[in-house]
Amino acid sequence: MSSLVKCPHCGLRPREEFTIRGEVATPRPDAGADEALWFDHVYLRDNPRGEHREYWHHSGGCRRWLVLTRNTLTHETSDVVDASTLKLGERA
Amino acid sequence: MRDYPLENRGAFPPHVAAGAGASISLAPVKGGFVIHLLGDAKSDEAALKKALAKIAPELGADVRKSAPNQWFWVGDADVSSDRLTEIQAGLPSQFALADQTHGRVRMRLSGPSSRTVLAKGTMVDLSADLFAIGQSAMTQIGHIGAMITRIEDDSFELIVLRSFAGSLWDELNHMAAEFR
Amino acid sequence: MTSFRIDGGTLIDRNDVRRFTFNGEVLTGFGGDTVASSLLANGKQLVGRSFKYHRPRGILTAGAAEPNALLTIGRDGRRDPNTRATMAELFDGLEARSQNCWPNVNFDIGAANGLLGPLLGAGFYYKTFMWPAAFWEKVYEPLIRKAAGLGRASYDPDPGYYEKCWAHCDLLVIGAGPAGLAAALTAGRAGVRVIIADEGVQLGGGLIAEGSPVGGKPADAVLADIIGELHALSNVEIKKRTTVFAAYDDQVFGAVERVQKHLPEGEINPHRAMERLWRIVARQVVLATGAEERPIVFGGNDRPGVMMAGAMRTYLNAYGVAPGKRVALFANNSQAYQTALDLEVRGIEVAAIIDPRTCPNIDYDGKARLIAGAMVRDTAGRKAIKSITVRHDDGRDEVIAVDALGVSGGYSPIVHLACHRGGKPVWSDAHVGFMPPENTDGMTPCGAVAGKAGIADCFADGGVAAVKALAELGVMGEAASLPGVEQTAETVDHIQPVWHVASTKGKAFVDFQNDVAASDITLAMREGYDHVELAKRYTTNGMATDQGKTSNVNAIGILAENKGVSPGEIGTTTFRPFYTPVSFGALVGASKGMDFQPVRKSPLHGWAGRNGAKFVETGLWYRSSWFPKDGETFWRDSVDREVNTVRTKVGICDVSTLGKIEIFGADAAEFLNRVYCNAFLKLPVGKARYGIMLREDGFVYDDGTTSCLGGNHYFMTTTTALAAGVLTHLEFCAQVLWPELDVRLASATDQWAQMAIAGPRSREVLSKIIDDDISNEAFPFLAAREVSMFGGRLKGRLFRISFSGELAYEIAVPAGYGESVADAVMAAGEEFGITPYGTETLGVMRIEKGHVTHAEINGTVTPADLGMGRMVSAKKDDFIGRVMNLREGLVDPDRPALVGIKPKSPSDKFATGSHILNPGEDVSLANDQGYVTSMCHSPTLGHAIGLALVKNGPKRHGEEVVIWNGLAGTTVTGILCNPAFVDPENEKLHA
Amino acid sequence: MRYSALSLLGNAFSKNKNWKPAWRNPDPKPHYDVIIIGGGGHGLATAYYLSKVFGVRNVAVLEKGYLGSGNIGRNTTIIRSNYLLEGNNPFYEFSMRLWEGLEQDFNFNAMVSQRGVINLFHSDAQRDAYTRRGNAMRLHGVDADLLNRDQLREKLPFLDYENARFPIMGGLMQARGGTVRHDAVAWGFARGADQNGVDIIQNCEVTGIDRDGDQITGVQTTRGAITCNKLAMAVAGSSSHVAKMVDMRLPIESHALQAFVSEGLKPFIDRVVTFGAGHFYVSQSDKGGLVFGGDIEGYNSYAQRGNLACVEHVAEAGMAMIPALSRVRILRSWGGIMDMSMDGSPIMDRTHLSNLYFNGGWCYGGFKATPASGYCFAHLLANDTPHETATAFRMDRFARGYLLDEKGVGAQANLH
Repeated sequence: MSSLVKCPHCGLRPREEFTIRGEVATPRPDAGADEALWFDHVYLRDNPRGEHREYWHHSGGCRRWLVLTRNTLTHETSDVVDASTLKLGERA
Repeated sequence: MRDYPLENRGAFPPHVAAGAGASISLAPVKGGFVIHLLGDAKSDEAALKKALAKIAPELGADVRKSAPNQWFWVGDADVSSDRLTEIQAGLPSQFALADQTHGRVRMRLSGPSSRTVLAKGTMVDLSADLFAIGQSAMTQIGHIGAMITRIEDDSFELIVLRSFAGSLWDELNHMAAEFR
Repeated sequence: MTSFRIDGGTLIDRNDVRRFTFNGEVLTGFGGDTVASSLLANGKQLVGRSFKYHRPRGILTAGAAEPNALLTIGRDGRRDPNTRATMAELFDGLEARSQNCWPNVNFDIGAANGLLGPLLGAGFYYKTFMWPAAFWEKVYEPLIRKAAGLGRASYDPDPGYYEKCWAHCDLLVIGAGPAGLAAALTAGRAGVRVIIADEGVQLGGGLIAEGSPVGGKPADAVLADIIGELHALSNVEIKKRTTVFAAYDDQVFGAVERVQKHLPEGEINPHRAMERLWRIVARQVVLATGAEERPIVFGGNDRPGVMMAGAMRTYLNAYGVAPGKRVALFANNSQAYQTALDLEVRGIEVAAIIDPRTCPNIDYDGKARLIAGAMVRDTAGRKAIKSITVRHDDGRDEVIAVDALGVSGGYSPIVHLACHRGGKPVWSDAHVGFMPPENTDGMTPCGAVAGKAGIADCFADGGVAAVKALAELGVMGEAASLPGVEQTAETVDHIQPVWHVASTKGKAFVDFQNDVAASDITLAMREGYDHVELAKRYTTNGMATDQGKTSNVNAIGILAENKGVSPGEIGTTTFRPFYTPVSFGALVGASKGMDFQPVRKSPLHGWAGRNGAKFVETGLWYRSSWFPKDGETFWRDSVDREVNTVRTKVGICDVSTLGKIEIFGADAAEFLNRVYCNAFLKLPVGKARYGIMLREDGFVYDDGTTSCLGGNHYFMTTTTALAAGVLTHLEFCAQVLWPELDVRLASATDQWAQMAIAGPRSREVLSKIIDDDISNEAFPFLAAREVSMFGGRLKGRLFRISFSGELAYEIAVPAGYGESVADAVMAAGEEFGITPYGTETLGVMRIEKGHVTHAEINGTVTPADLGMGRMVSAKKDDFIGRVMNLREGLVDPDRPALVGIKPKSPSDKFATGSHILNPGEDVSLANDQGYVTSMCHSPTLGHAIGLALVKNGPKRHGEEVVIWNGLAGTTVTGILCNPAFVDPENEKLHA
Repeated sequence: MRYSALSLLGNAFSKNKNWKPAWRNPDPKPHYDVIIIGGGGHGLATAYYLSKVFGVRNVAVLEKGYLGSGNIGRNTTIIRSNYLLEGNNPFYEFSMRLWEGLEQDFNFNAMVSQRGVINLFHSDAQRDAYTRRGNAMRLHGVDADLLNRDQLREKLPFLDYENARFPIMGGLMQARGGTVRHDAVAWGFARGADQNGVDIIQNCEVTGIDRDGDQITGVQTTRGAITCNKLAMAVAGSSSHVAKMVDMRLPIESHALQAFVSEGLKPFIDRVVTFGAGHFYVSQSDKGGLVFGGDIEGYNSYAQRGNLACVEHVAEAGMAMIPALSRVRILRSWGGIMDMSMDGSPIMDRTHLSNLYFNGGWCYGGFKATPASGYCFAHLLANDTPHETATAFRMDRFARGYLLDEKGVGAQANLH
């Protein structure tokens, strides 16, 4: 789904309303974590050919950060959730 | 200087007249208030409306959801800064308030062609069965972000950032010109 | 000039005579004509010249696939080059010109290229023009470029208005031939939202040119009934003159509607779009795009007068135009026989039907001589066809005199839109064509694109397709049927593939527009370019403006034949948007010229304008850059005065464009502490603090001040440039990284008119309008709080912060009151000599003070590079960028760091962007020491000053360096110094 | 067969029946000294220089599709060496020098056209940034000229000088920049490498990489297993996908970039021009089409296609620059997959496996880099040390903090 995104808060919206950040990398490490973990978090990407989780910001709508599960080969999106659920573990 | 005359100027230059036409009209909404309400993660709209009705029944409860736990409270009455402070003080603690009366500009697009005109700007499907009276959407009209609210069958209110108001006004006028 | 106009013509209105010019000659046609039909009616068979050999070319088709008849239509800003005459509607006063010919289309010098044919084979240019090397740009390329290209584009701006729209539907029907009409009727009756789009002027497709009755009624009457019903259905939106040009993800389709392209200039409504771009969002799609009739590759198949058999039928029945007086047909299928019948009905002689099939299984009862098992191997005639040479099955050649030849080599389903999202078409031996991909999710092909033939079969199939699409939508539907038509068992025509008629004398063209002949394709194979993509790229087959609509399948057939494999094994090249070319105008809509991007205006814009400001574009904003006074002719005059006034007296500057963010929530302080690299946890109420925000990679992102206005309430300012970026970043932190924190963000940029009041007299000025005590004791440096103004009539937010280095304040008031307050400040400051100042003065003063902006915060600097390394908290265990900021490369002592720089000789000037070199060292990148990030003339010091990022800079104050500007050819001796040129002890700030 | 005007004439007389294949179509041998994965521009160039300059001839190039089917065949053909940073500039200038003699070197006319590249600027800040860049170029001996508005107007009179939302102030010109016929580059390198004995094996997809400890032993392909002494990856666009076969994660995201061509026109614009107030760059091909492009789509993609929003965005910027484009029609759009690295610069280095070599992360800069990338990668493969112009393209620069971030936008791939 790369022309339209079904924002969980606003409904179906066009690509133009979104700002994309990129892959949901490894979680942000704890403060005291090893530098290698930080390097991985900041720089390394799985970049899969297929299913991919990524951050989209509905900057032209509700201004919420979303996580899309989208296939990079077919562009089909199987899931969109509010990004806060990554950490809070519930559907916002 | 204490009594220097103060004027609250609208975002539109004074000479801008409301465009009127057979099937479309565009008019600024002057005066009134726009208040941004920001709730914490557990806040809900019903509680908010209840609270507002209690604190400021005279201002109505036209509350338009802009994001999860965020609303624009809109009304046509003028609210003084003292009144605002009172309202702020009276709000339940899970809500914060940011006055946007000056930061947002309201305008109204009306007439049988209003939906057609808006379709030149926004992807949101405004057909009546999907976008009922009272419903709002934060969206983009062309390159400009705006909140669209259906006021009547053929009438929409737009809320736009003040700095963009002139551009949106011009753009809507261009888009509506063929129906004049 | 003979007229070829005959009776009939369902599309034209003979009472509406229209005059137009073709290459300067005045001709007439009728309302409803295309340029092509009216040219043919006027006997103009020769309309253009080919790309490479400049061969005479005529009109081949009656539709979007036209490769030959490309004309330039209109003039000046309304000139449309490369317009397909077959798609351009005729209007009164239309001007059309042939292209790619000189001096004219009848006598074209370029035709001499034809003699060099063998030299100019596929890819010839890759093998020569290499010597001497310098000759390419100077000699060969200009010659080639001049010769190449089709029409000439105008350099004039287009006066037309354009626009873009969104449309939504449950079912999009693409194509309004019999299949599409049936689908739209079926779905329309079922009550779902339908959009039916067709590139034609009229709905109907094949029905328009249908000469025979349908179900006992004339075809045009049947069509009128269908259109009438569709119009009556309020849930059906009909889009005529609308080409769906591309299929994108999520069932978004691009379509372009030619709203006013068919109108003479005088009738164009300037408020209506010339063309309108539609982005159609569909839940389901019925693809009823039809099929393209294929040419056959034989010698001289490009001669004017050779035309697709179906196009002949269209000109005959829809436009009342005879293709010639004595016509032959060369077809490997049975549909072409309809053309023969229709020609005969109109009294046009059909000299012969040449059919390569030995026993064509057809029930043709016309008068024409049927030559079975035969092929046309050549044509003759100079600028128009005079005869054809037919090779009989016994090997005998026969020359037949004709003035037109209709050709049909089978049908290529128009599968483009089914393939734009990556689907591959599938070869069908039965249909001798590439069919739509098997899995077209959400899209149902029907009618000719699905291999059906004939009005009845296509109509029936359209109904079935719509029922299927409705089922996907969860709606029951009943397939529409044609009244009076009995559905018979579907018959599949036996088509005999004919890719290339062997043993020809003349050139046999595959791609007419790019002049690719069969011999070019075999040459490409011989040289190893045998993959379909390589063959395309090497020969340019299919790369012309028609994108191979009439040529690709034949090229594939030839490749397959030569390799001895099925065309399916060769495969197609990729079908890519656009189906037919789309103008920039349509894709741009109204976002052009000054409306390219919206304008943001500060609430003080009017005030600045009244004070004579010159404005400058800053992102989307217009900011006041300086305020010239009478007698100041040069911007520096004004800026020097403004700076001097602020430094000695007082000035006011609009800083409303700075990003402003209200931050609320119980964890707001903790949040700020994590997003800034310096400490914020203990910022007291009523105080502002300068903060530096890093990116997670440890480099500086933005700077600004944040003030604590109440227990859980903060007010952040960002730079103008990054206002949106910072808010988005903060939202990421709040929503993604730390959703457990209670923090809420509201953009308040537009709510406040904010102005800086700077200069030694600023307190005195403000005291006149602010009710509160703002003495140094009551309101010290970095104080920040709400104040009462004008005797309690207004509340504002006052911040004691300074970018200029002077005693200074920023006062924010509700935007609507901005102008009044600015006026009041001006009035209050009059006695002190106040001046308004703009961004230029702001820039000079901050350089004098050594303050950084995004000229220094260039995305590759650390706080330490900016001399603010000590601000990075060593105590906080976590903040954005903490760990990556410690990497080896970010703490390297050799990193460029901020210094001041001034010329050794005060009269010397230098430019921002100059590089710094060590004296006596070679001028080379390896010796580069850094560069000048900002510079200005300092009226305070009386000479040029600058800031620079220089390797190890802070340790080199006092050192002489070379300020090198190779672009300007200047070198200046400079001295590195403390970046704070003015008041390095900050005495003024605290005054 | 050497190509020349004479050979063309001779063959014309024999009706072009005697032309020989430009390259062989060999079956893979069981073993090669060097296997290069990827028969695109960089892989073919690497093979060409390995065999020609470094004397390594037992080389195979494995291509999963047809040769040149990667980004070499789907770019906007621009060459330039107008880079800012010390780690980049000398490399791209080396590439430019190779372009300048390439056609004579590999005996194939790739239509190297040094028509000049002009980057427009619209604000003081942009002018200052281009001054910095132009001076960096000059410091390295690269040609650069800062044009003011009048000089620009002389060269490009049809830009919008009168009614522009973001007025054009001037431009930075590199006169030696220009365009090259992209496919011809692949073909020229392929033909040259083939003549030196390199096996170019098409329709041969690598499906697995065999290793013994930290040593690569060979590859599994759709045409069987092949062993090698050294394995080189030149698969930009699919780098992460192939690297995954040896459990490598890269500082790279794959993004789709659309490019466009208009209908053929008589000469309209004779230089390469980039817009400074939006994403747009354009040149005109020798065939007459305006070739142009803009920004990447923004989301990770391996699908080689884009979306309408981006098309509109590009068209809007194009017309803001040249209003006369309004009635020019866009013929075709296509897409390529970019290896967007986390600092916007390429990676060319050895890896954690002793005989695996990596070349990728070219962002949009891959085409112009083709000859130098091939040369330097060949150098690395042959000598195990980087070529002097490619020392900064190290894999460990991210971990160590020695980034090559021309744009200064940090570790977000889609911003570069």
